[in-house]
Amino acid sequence: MKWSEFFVTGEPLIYAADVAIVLTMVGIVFVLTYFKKWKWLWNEWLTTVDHKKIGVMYIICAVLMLFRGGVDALLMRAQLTAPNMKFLDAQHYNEIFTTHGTIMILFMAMPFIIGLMNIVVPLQIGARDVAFPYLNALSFWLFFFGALLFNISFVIGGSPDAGWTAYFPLASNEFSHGVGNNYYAVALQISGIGTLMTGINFLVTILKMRAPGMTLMRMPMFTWTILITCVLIIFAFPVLTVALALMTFDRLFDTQFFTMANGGMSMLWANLFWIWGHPEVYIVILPAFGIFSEVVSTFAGKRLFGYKAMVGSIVGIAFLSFIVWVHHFFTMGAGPAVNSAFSITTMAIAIPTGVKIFNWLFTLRKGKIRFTTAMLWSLAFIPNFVIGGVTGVMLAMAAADYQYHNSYFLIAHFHYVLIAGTVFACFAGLHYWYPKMFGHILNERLGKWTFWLFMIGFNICFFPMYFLGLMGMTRRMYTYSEGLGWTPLNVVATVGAALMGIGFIVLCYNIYYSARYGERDMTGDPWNGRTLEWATASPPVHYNFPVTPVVEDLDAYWVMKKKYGGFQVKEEDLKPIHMPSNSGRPFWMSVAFFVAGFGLVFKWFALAIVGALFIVLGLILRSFEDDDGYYIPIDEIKRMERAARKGA
Amino acid sequence: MGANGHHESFPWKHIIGFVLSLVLTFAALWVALSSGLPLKAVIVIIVVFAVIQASLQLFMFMHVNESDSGRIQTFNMAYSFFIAIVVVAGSIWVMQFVL
Amino acid sequence: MGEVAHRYDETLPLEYRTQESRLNILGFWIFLGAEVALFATLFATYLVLFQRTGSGPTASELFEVKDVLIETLLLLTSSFTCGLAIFEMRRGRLAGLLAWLLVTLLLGAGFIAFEIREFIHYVHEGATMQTSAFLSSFFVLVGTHGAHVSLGIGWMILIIIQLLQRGFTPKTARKVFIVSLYWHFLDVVWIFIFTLVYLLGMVM
Amino acid sequence: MKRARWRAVLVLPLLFLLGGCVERTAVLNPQGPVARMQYDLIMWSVGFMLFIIVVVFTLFAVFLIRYREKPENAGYEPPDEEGNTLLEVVWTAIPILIVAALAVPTVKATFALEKPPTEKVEPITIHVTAANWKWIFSYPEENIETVNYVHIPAGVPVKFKLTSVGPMNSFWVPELGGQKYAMDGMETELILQADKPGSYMGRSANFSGEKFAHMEFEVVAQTGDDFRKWVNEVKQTAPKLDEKKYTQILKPGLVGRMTFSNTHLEWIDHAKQNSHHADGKPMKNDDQSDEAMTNSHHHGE
Repeated sequence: MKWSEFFVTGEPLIYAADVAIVLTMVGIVFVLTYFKKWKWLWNEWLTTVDHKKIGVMYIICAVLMLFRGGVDALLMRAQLTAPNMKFLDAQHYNEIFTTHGTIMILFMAMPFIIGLMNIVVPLQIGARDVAFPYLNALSFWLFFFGALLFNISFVIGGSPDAGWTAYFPLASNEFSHGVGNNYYAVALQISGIGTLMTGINFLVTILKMRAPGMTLMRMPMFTWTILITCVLIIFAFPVLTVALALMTFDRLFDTQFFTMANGGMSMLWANLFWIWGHPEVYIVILPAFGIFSEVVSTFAGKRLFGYKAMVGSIVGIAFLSFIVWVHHFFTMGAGPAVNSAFSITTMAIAIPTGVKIFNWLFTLRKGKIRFTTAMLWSLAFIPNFVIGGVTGVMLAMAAADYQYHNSYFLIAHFHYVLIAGTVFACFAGLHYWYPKMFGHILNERLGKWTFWLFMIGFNICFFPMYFLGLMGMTRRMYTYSEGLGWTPLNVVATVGAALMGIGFIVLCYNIYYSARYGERDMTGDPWNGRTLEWATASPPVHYNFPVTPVVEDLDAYWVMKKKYGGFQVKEEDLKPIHMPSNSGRPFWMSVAFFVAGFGLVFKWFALAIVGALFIVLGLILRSFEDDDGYYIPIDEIKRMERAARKGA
Repeated sequence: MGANGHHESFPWKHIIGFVLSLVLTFAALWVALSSGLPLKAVIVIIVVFAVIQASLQLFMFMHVNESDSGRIQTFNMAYSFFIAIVVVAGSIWVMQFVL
Repeated sequence: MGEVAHRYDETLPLEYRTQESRLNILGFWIFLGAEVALFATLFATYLVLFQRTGSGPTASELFEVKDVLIETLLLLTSSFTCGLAIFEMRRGRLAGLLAWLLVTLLLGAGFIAFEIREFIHYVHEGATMQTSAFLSSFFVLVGTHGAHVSLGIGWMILIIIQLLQRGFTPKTARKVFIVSLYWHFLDVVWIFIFTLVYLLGMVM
Repeated sequence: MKRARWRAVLVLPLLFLLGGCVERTAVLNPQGPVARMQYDLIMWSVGFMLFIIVVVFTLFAVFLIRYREKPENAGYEPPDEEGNTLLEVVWTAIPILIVAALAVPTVKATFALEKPPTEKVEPITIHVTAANWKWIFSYPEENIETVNYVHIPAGVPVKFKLTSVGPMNSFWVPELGGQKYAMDGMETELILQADKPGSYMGRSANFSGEKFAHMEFEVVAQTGDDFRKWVNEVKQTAPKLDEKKYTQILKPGLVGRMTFSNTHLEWIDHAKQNSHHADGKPMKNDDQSDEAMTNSHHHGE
């Protein structure tokens, strides 16, 4: 391979990005060296097994990826503003929508959700950490290096360009010559393995590590949704693993799974992709439902209406999510019987979802609603998600879907569910749990600016797309001709996208502003919360709770406050606390995965084997490791508790 | 707590499981290659034999239902088999028109 | 639920005594659930593609009863001996445990040897992964199982070394138990490969 | 919040409709029985959906206004209610009824779309081959072939038999009816029919690579007489297509409209390319369903 092929060349945008990347890296290295922070970085972050720190790192990555995916989106909107625009060429546009989709789903929505669940779930169930802290670190670093591998395709080798669904035969060697789709296959594989381990980890954590008294039906709703999400991850991600492996074999070793000759079958890819892909949608939406439940209940000042029905409906949604995948390709001609069956199962999902909507509404009824930023995001979710939901039901009707399929109607629908669902939830959760993560509150005034800009922008951007779809505009068109009547609505959509971009900038400024001037949270409970995460200090000491809390009912902390005036810790109840040791191995093993993956992408098999050997070495070392963690003595706990409550 | 009472002096459970596995394997082989049954019947019978044999492994050798997590483990395996059936049967059904 | 930290329960078998061990064993069971989904996807792929042989050989032209039967018996027996190893462990006999683990290991190695021989044989007949969709899916399904068995062999060797170094501890006992779950599970997968790949391939 | 919602929900579509764009909105402007059946289904669902939106939005607005925190209710303590079984039953049952009301016509329409909309007229068959990035239409009975445009007789059901050389495409003529995929090595069937003569835009709805956005074609519906006239004219005046020319057309890139007085089906049918029974022997499967059997005819090649 020539160097000119190795580095992506030819576009001023790319060169500018190259320069920006190099400058940022130099800047980071300089700052770390100048302030002598390398050791701190290694000891406190890169080797940590603390679920709260891991969660924070997930969220930082997610916000960075939101930026990257958002820039992709703005570039696309700019190109589509007017007919026959020459802002981006076809190839560049194709790469951008591919990376936009992949990044937003897998490297933005997933890590944001996983970050929040890392921070919150052990606190909500009154645990010291997750069941497998070492594995948790490995999960994060695999995700991180998977995402890194995917992102460097932008400057090294070239981005994938076959859509985030990577349908064959378009994604085969024959039609995608470059390494772009190798990146897709390998990077998603690496981060997917991390996600699978997260699923197992949190399932065991929730099932086995709850505080005494916390029966399943006393679990906070967010924890419930994570439990069910873990089940989805555990059974859906192996399907992706296999699909990506088959893709890798087809692209690197010339096998015939999805090829056009020797019996290969491109439809099989679509089938496998969506067996994973549909549960994946629920993997990012169920936790969102959990976040909204927590926020709505807290700021309405009431317990969640119809808790049991809420639990039942998430179980129902999760069950149905595995038997609806064909609705993503009704138009492949599987026949009316198949389409009808999957049409009905898909529509059935609307029933438990409707139950949830009404329970949220009735949680508001008779409440005392405080319009905080977190609450605004959660309230805005309801009407916007309903628009996305009802259009989803329309799409589920197979015969009608033939008219919506792959059109902008579909684009509008899934952005209405994914943005109004997942993204609003991430923002709600971020504002809600921010004091718990960092000990200070995000500025409310700036938060509301972000909310209104983003929410209004979102509607202006995506609502017209329903009509563009009905006018015959299909997704993934890099341009369109004049005289189709699509221009006015496209202009409107671009304006909306710009507003969303401004909203994001305000959010970033808010993070900076609040870190400097934000109100410190001394109580640990700034929102008058209901669940156990508010019973401990903000930010919590690394062992979370000095003694394990005892749960008496749903909304455990609320009950404690009513009955005992708060979470009472008597010094004589303190016992030495067992904690896991930090380890650098998850980090360097993930580096080895990255190296192996990079080797596979470029078919440098020697490099891939070297990486693989280091992975095996890491596993062997882990097997022989005899580290049982350490105990924190009682005096140390007392000292830390005093320091934490002083807000040091 | 089934993990507790394992004090028998002879591994009867294992031997019975092993013998049954061998019987089922040879029976499946015979049904497939020498029974002369119609194809559909052959498929049904050998799949049923396979499922029985898999359950033997799970219960006789792996003690899926033992320990304080026995119910979770059993439910987990049952659900994973459900997913397996959905994936396999679903894929075949969806794509039978091109098979 | 109770205290979460290192709860130690004397009444349980060694591998279940610490809380950490109980979490690990449950976690491994859950992982096996994920493995079921993984193999199910490979089976789905194989069953969709196995009649799409292109210009290559068909299943019935390729498979031979004798080879398959030998592999099956080796793996079945190894699963049995692996069960005996756990039986010995629960009776507190380290020597018995080690002996049966070693037998299991040898049977597993025998299985792998036969499988490699089978694959080489196919390749010599011109039936490679690249020949047809049927063969791609065949090699990847059976190969993934084979890779799992090979990994299991390596893993078991590591555990035998630790048993020799450290003897019975709650940790080594738990590791033996988990590797035994893995090994039995691979036998479960093989039962379905035997049925849905080889038997079905020979009758259709 | 309310402000934004009103703007989004009411103002935009209102502006849009006032702009007189209805006939531009192809899906809502059906020009044949297939599209009309889908249009009716869409409108049927829109009614229910608007009902749901109205109910949810009303409850939402009322609860937000009534139960917001205000200085007067500073001492108000929200009640500790767990839920209400009757309400749960109500909002489970109503969605079930709505889903049922949508499912029945959906299933009916889904089956109906696989058959010609009328039995009185004998349908004509046109083979459609998608290639990077053009559409090739072959008329096996008339023995003519066109590229990037297709003539059909109005009032006659047209069976489009879709396949592809290369990436998947989707064949969509929104004014005449919904789409179906054109895929390599397989054949899908889409039946469309135009009410009256006219010109309708069609395009690929599934991304197929670099110039996919340009994969447009025109469907020209004509009266029976005009159509026959056109066919005869093509037969007499259009050049013959040979393999060399055909290979050239298949090369990735854009081409204009073309017309030929024979079809490429003479030497190749891409739908039957990727066979899995190279020797053409039927499957040994004795429990094949009829459907699978009729579809397996392309196994021999």
